[in-house]
Amino acid sequence: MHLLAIDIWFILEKVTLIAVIIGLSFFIAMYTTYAERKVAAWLQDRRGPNRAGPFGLFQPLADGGKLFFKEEIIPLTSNRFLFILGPALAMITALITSTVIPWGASYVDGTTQIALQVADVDMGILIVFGIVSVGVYGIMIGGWSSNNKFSLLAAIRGASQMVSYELPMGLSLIAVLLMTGSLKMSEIVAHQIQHGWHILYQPLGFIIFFVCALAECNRTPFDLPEAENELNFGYHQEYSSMKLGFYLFAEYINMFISSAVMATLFFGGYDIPFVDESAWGLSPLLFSLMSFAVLMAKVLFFLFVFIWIRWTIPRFRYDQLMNLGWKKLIPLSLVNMLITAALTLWLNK
Amino acid sequence: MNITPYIFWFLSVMALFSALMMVTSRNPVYSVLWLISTFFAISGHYILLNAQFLAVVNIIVYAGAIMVLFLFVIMLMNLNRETEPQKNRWLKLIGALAGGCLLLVMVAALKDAELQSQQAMVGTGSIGLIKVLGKELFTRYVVPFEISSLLFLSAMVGAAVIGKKEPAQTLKS
Amino acid sequence: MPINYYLFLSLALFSIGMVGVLTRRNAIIIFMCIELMLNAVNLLLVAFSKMHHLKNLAIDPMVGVDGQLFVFFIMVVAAAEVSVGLAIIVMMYRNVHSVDIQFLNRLKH
Amino acid sequence: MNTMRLTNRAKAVDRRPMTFLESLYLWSIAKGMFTTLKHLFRKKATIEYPEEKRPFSPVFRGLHVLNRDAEGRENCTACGLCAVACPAEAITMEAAERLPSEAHLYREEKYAAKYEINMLRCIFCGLCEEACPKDAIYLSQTFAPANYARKGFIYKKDELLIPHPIHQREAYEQALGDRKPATKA
Repeated sequence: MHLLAIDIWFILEKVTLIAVIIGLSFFIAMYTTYAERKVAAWLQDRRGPNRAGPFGLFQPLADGGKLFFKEEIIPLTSNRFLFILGPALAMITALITSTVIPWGASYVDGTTQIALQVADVDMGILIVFGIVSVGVYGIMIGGWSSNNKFSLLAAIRGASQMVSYELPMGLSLIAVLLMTGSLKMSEIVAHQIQHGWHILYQPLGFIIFFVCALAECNRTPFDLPEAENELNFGYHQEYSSMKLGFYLFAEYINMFISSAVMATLFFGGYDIPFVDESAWGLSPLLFSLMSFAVLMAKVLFFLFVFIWIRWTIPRFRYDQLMNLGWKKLIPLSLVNMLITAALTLWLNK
Repeated sequence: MNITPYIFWFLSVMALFSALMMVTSRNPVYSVLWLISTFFAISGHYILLNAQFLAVVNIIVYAGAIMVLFLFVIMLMNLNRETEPQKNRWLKLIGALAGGCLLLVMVAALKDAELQSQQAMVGTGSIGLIKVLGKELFTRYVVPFEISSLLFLSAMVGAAVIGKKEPAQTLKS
Repeated sequence: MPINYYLFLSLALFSIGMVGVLTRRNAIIIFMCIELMLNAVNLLLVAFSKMHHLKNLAIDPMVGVDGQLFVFFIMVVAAAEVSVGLAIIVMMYRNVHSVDIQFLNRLKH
Repeated sequence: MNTMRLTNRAKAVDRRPMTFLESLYLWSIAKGMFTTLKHLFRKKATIEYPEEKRPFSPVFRGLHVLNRDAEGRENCTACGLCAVACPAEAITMEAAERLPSEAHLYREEKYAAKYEINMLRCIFCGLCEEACPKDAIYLSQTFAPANYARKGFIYKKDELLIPHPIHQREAYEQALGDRKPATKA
């Protein structure tokens, strides 16, 4: 049981890493809300929030403060315990996924080696899938326990959307796994550093994965579960105060994590393209930090694309959404998988 | 100092407690949630046994897909505490007794079995890893694997056929 | 861990599932109890596979894989079973507006 | 086709069924994304109001101001022509006779003891300004601020009077705005 044997330094290292990652997730999620408003404004020739602090940089803090001090309403006929459990689950499942993502190159200095990854398990990407599939419960429990038929309908809408889009997501991923031959996130990145990014070999797979990521994060054009204006605000209709904040926040954290997953799976993780950065002879600390910064740059780019899409493309109708998922994306990803499998077989013969 | 036994006991208690709550809670939604908790405990056991693949698959398949289906059905039927059909008290007692007897008999029978001294390998061992399992699955067990895919297909078709509304009842939408 | 612990744990889980089947009338809950029983068996299978693995490690490093694959197949079958079973329950609910299995007694007449 | 063409931008609607490539929407999506991206770099249309104000047109008519002459004496003689001219009947006033000691306050012997304009009724037509023989009232470039009660919109004389040109030079200049009325000497 070497994994669970008590090693104080090991635990300290991991706890620090977890704390940093959670802090980072919160920070990024906070400023994604700000970026969302800013970019939305820019795309519409407006200026966006600029009153709180320089360039409106304190706007997320103000929003957070507002949410904290709002009155907390728990509907009388709701199921109290589950009503509180729902947002908590949404938040937890959003945060757990970050454990298996390699956030940067390992810090290697002589004998000490610190991986910038909480757990480099063999199941890496499968764990992400497991957690994502459990993430449905946050929505369903929240929607059901509100005891409101609109919340319930939105929750069911959201849950069936997430369940159906998990399939093409997994299938498009299999093509990637066929190329790397490992589910370990660190090995997937290492493979890309050696053989070039997966986006070059799997453009179709990436597009499918990206569309599914949009659907999993409930982002436009797939934001039916929470269409604010026309579908009654979705599963968190009865929520107020910080519980609502948790739901909204969890969505942004999901966005952040799925951007990180996409960057890791298809865009080489912390790799800088075209150059061999390990030959630059940087100090180990600088090297790790640089790789982390590179990953963050990719993540921020994806976050921008998420926002950009939201303010460009209109929402799907529900039947269109299901059609796209089941009748287009799944066959496409199956074809993609078959072609990849055949090519891998042929090339490795 | 080894924390494995503590984790084992924690997970076992969690599994048993959740299972009991699953059976005894009146509200079907609660039952589903308790069952999910049981599945998580069992997944924890799998991780403890280093059966990583099964642990994750257990979560994806059971917690992520099957229980979502259950929850769906229960929510759509709007089942709750009030509509829950109850057996009469004697039947319940007898059922519980019968289950208890089963447990008793099995425990009594297995108490002195010669497995007593055997140990299950905990924490190490590579047979639970996906590489090993996959190799075995696609070589020695490839026929059952393909058959199971056929089974899936037929289940899918079956569910679609059964779940489809009668043409007379279909609402034009 | 001694295999006994796993044995008795899964026996207890199995019995709880059994009690559930015997004491509940809601078809969905009964179905869930069956899932619980399957899971109890799965747990025991994995424990046994690890036991055999430990015992015969020197002879054959691959021994015990079958047990885990068996669990995998059980999960496959369970998933298939649930999809069909739930469809049947939904169908039953649509016809009699109840998930009470007592209603199915009518099939006798 | 006898219909009149209003613009040259009219286009016939293409009702052909979509080809396969079109039905993928890939090109349309890319085009849409590009359109929004272009707007990212456009000049922002927002004017940040309290700091930055839109310039008024020269004929803008805002809140009323009761004028003073260069020595700070009120111009108004309470003749009532503005009230008569007002189509919305927003103006009421009461006249009073100037006491000898008040010569530095009022320019003529008669002055308005009470002068009220109901800004809820006023339509900012500017007829009062045209009717005034003494150049005592004109419409400034400030516009009606918000208030919590109806009563707050009935502007009394002290709210209407322009600041004193000698004692409060700056406020006076500000109240005059760009449109300096030709003050009679």
